[in-house]
Amino acid sequence: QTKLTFQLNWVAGGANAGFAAAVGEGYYKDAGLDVTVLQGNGSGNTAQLVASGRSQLAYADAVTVSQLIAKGAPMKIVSTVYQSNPNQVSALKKTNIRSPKDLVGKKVGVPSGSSQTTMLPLFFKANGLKEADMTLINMPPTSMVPSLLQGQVDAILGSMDAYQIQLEQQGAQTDNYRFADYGVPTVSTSIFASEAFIKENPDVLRRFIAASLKGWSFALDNPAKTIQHVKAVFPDVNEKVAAAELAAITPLFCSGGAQYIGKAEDAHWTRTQALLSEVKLLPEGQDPKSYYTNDYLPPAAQMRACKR
Amino acid sequence: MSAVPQPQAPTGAGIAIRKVSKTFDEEGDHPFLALKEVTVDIAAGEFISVVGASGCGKSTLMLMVAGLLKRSHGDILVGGASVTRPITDVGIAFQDHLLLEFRTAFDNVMLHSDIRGLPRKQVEARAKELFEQLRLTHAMHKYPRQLSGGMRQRVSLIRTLVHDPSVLLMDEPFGALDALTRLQVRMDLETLWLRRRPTVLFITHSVEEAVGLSDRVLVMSPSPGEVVEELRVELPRPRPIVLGDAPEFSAYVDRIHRHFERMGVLHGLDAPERVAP
Amino acid sequence: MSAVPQPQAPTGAGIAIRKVSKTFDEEGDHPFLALKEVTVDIAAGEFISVVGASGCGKSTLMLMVAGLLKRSHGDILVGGASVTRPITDVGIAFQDHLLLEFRTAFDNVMLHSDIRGLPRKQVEARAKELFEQLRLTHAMHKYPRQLSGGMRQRVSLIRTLVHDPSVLLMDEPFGALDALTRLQVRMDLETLWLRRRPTVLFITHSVEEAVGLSDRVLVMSPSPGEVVEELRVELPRPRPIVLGDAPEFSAYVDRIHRHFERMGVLHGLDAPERVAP
Amino acid sequence: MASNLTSNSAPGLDRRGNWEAPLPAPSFEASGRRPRSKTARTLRRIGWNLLPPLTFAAIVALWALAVKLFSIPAYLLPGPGAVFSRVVADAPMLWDHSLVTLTEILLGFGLTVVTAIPLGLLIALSLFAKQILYPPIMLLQLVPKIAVAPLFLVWLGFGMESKVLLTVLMTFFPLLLASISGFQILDTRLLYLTQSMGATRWQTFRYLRVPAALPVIFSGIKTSATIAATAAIVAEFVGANKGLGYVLLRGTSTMDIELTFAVLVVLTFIGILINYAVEFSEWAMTPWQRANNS
Amino acid sequence: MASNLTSNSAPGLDRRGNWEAPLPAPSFEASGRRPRSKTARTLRRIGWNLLPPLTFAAIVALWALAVKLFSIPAYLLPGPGAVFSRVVADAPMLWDHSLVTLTEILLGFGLTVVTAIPLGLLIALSLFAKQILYPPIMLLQLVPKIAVAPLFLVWLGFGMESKVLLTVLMTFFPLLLASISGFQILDTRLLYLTQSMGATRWQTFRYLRVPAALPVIFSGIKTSATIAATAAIVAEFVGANKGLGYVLLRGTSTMDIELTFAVLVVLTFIGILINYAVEFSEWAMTPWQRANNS
Ligand SMILES: Nc1ncnc2c1ncn2[C@@H]1O[C@H](COP(=O)(O)OP(=O)(O)OP(=O)(O)O)[C@@H](O)[C@H]1O
Ligand SMILES: Nc1ncnc2c1ncn2[C@@H]1O[C@H](COP(=O)(O)OP(=O)(O)OP(=O)(O)O)[C@@H](O)[C@H]1O
Ligand SMILES: [Mg+2]
Ligand SMILES: [Mg+2]
Repeated sequence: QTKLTFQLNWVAGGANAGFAAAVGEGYYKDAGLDVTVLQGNGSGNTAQLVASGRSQLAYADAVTVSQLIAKGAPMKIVSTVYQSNPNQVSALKKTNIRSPKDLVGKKVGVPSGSSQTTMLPLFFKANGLKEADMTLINMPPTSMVPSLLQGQVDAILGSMDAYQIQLEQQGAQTDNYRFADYGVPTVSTSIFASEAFIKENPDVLRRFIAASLKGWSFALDNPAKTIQHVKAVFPDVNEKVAAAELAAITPLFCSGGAQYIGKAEDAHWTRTQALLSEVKLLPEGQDPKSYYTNDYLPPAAQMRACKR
Repeated sequence: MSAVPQPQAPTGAGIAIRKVSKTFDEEGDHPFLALKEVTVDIAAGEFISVVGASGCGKSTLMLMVAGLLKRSHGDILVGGASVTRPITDVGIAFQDHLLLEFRTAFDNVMLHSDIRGLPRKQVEARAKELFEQLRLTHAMHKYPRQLSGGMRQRVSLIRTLVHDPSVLLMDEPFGALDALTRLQVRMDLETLWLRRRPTVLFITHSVEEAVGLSDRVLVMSPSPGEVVEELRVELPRPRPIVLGDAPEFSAYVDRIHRHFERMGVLHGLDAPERVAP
Repeated sequence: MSAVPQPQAPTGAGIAIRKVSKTFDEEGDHPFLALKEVTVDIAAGEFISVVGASGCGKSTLMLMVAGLLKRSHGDILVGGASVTRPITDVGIAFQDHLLLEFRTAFDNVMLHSDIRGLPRKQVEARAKELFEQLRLTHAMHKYPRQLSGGMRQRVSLIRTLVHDPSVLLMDEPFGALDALTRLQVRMDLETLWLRRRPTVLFITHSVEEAVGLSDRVLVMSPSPGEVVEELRVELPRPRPIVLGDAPEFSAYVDRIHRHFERMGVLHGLDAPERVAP
Repeated sequence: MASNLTSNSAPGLDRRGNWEAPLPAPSFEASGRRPRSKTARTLRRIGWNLLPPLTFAAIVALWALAVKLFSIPAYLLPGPGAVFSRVVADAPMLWDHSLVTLTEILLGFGLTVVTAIPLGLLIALSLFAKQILYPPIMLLQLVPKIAVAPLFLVWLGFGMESKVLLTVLMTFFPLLLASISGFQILDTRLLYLTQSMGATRWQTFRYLRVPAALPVIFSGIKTSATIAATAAIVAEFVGANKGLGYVLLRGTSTMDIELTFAVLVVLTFIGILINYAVEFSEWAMTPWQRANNS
Repeated sequence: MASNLTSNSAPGLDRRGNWEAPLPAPSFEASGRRPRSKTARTLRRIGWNLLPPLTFAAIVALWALAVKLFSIPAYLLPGPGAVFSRVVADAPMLWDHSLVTLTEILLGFGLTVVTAIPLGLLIALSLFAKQILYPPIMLLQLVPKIAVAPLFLVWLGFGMESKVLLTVLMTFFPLLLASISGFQILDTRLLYLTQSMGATRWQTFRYLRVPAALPVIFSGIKTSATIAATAAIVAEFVGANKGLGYVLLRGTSTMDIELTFAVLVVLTFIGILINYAVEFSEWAMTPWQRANNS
């Protein structure tokens, strides 16, 4: 058994349930791996942990990881789980926002300082809007849902795996406009590793990715069982919320023109680089190939294909 | 200050102390009776001295007259009104000087002007006069901790007198002064008293000083303090600075000394050499 | 304490003060010369008193002898060694008592045991004896702010004496005491001195006290302090408690008083009534 | 809450032992000054000590009332009833996490106490030490800890050490400053005493400087102690899988606002406990401040 | 940094004006005590005042050296050169945001000063006020502000008010506690003085209590002042589109670590300025502490 620690992007829940499934279903064990899954505290933190050599193998938002890679951090993305960012604009049904165009003249709450907010101009551009068309209100992430419910804002820049679920839990009916569907699909949460690790343990890495993707595949097919695994590995988890999260992210696995679960196509990467360098989230002129490698993915035959 | 003035009509207020007792820590576990049923009547413009053993309650009595300490029993009237709060037309020389360490000597005196709202110019002029009289002009702008013990006491004296109060309460005001300064200040005090005739309550350890200065001397018993004798001093005013061996004077002093001796026996007297020749 | 002991061989250390000057705020903008070229030799076991006008530099001199204040010029030797740090085989009575407000009277005295590491039992016994002698037994466990001025001074005195030091430096140790207690304590001090013969430097404002207690009296000029006279007192020991009118005694006292008078003219003397009859 | 330890005098009577000039003092007349009976005094004292808990109860009542009256939705502010039942329901889980946080607080705060007070002395005593040491310490204080905490964790790891260290960093400065000013208010003439007894530096520190500075140092300790709880929470925010900060973060990130408030209640409780302990230490260590004055 | 204002004595000489027992004091002998010339003194004073900037320079040098020596990659810790040139490059932007943050700091801190000091007096004076007011204030202090800040903003809006209020909340307690202990160290007998002069409460406050408490209060002001900068940043973290906190958050969320450090440098600079101002006020307001002792 090879001992491994795997650093998550965030606290355990539905959004990273596939890894708990791999643990619970024994996929890692079968692959000769003894994996400890650690909870994280934001993609930024996790990315820096790998960059500084404190962690070798981790799970975080591809954009964040790419930013550090572009600055010279020796690491690479090896498998992409979310093919698109989970960002979306959410509005209460009763406010009658039927399309992004209806946002004109409205108040929109955005999480202050986050990279989501930085991507908002792309969404506007793709939908023929301008920032000046509406009032943007910066607010703390935790205030967004209450503000929408209270009517202090008409819409929020939210995400499928967090705010939407919280809104639904409060019994709110919402209209949602996903970045993925409205012209801004960018590569999102991915498994990545330090180059040293990749070089020294190519075989371990291969086995890990294969087992993890199997876990995700299992999660897609058996959400209820998966949540039980999550609860077993991380007893603090709230099962109801986790189940809702898992359900919410399901559409992301095959968005962005993906052919296989766990693999972002080169074209998708190129588009992402083009989009994000426009808003300076990624440096201009960077070769997208420098961010990732698909060399450690299982052979196509062993990967779960996306149904078209 | 040139010629010694003749006695004037009193300007001060009379003080009536009626069966006043003081118990410290009254509601606590160790109540301590410091003063027991003290009754004294001080006429307006009278100069009265209090002598008594250390710890007998002299300072306590003075603070109660000033309305600064609550009495446990009895009543105190100043100018006919019961004292229920600190009286203010008063100059107090506290035993510990109580100079504000964050003010210079001069500014300590000028506190009167700041708080009472007295015209600054006038207080300043009087203060400078007193500083000169007490030979402190050179130390006017020093902070208390840069002064010697006696200098601090003199600054405190100036603060007591600068606003010409009609009642003077003085707790050993000359204790830290050298013999000569002491005589000088004593004379200055008598002159001032003769001029303005404030009511004076004067606490001292020097029996000579008490007799030399006052109309009446109160002798207190050791703790708990009671008034055991009131001695009227019938010497003419103004009095000579050094009364020394004047026989009437010595008689008064001896009488008080005898009181003291009756109250506390000196130990170690068994050695014959100890008795004066 | 029963019979008065006869003079013993001195146990104290001699003190040599050589051309010592003190300037406060020496490097600052307002340097102040407080003491000017003072030279005194104190023999081992001698009892020496210092008198002088308030602010002339007596306390400053004492602190420099104790090694607590840096001198500006000159040299001080205690027991033959130049003072470069605080001397420790010493009992000091400070003018301001310097009681620690966070310790009871008794614990203030016991500080010696805590710091010097003296056997606690022994110091405790001696302390209790002194508390009794100074009539403070009832106040032993009070905090300083619960004591009267005189009581605080007596506690400070006990602390000065409790460890039987071979050098005693006392800055107006009886200033806040009443006449009787003063006599008592003075007698106790002489007895102690005769028993153990420490070297004593005694600062006082009472010329009578100085003459009554000491082998030699130093008279200092007003600020900046200089020694203007050294007077050897040749009275036999032990001395009577009240020397009062003994002619040799009066002669000494008068001589010192004349010094004082020469140094500072009493003002307000123009009124003829002011002169003693 | 904890302040009743320091207050054995009667209510209404202030600790000055005398009164401010413009105050009417009705109970001043001798007639009104009969000493009260022992039982009456005991009753008064009990009532007096009940004041802080009553204040606390009043706050909770107000909270409940506000939620009812303005029908505040539960996602904004749950009522005290809901929060307390959540505390009870999750008690074992909260207990486990509390222990972790409490350990961090105690270790961090303890480290602060044993380092800040001596350093405060050093800086108070030596201008040279002040000129050299004070600037870098101030720099450390000025940098917002929450901003650098992530970097900090990346450099130092996710163990308990990093949380303890962050707690020290956040609590150090208030205590240091209080210590400096506490040691500086010493009447320097009192040093004459210890010096002429040949006291070592340590003895002077123990018998003179510390007791004289205690009242002020304790104000610093109280400030630091209350900050310590927040500091540990913040440290756990940035990276932890254990501790109340982690639970809090989980609560806010899943909009489980009842959990959030349950954690806040537990935290407050811990804070009150710590404060109680500090006030008790102060009471026990400064007997002279208790001696009645009037 | 700012401490040079309070230190006009020579280096090496501590402010006690006398010396600790076990210290050898070579310059003690009369021979070595010749007063120095005026120019020599001036030179010494200048050298003395250069110490803090030199310490600062040393820290920056150490930082640069560490980055070089251990070849720390720029995405973990950029060198001072890179950071300073970023500060220069973004100067206009940083300046604008600094003004916003500075306003918040000054307003919030100002509000704290004018409320905490009187309240400290009230609590120091009246045990009753303490029993009633202290518990809720302590509760407020115990709740981690960062945890409740978001709720807080939902209730109170997103304007500058909420930032100022948060700053007040975070800086209030340290100053309050320092004020309480500052007012309590007053020798209560000094009140006899003002009372017998018929002083109003305000006069007693102004002429006696405040000056006597100033040295301790200033330690609280310094603590609060340094916290104020952090507080404003934290307030901006939770919701703002202006201010250094916002820029900082943008820097960390876009992994622009140079920007993050540039903001930290600006913040430190602001903090030093504030500290300077506070130390100067203390120096100016407590002339008696300057008077030389020895
Ligand atoms: N605040 C206090 N608390 C408790 N006891 C006190 C307090 N103040 C004074 N006492 C006690 O009351 C008694 C009288 O004290 P007071 O200061 O009036 O004496 P005194 O006559 O002025 O003595 P002295 O001549 O020494 O100044 C003393 O025994 C003292 O211990
Ligand atoms: N720390 C200080 N800073 C500046 N000047 C001082 C300081 N201490 C004392 N002085 C000055 O030195 C002179 C002598 O003071 P000292 O205390 O020695 O007088 P003293 O003879 O003891 O007087 P007293 O009999 O009044 O106690 C005084 O003029 C005083 O103002
Ligand atoms: Mg008295
Ligand atoms: Mg003196």
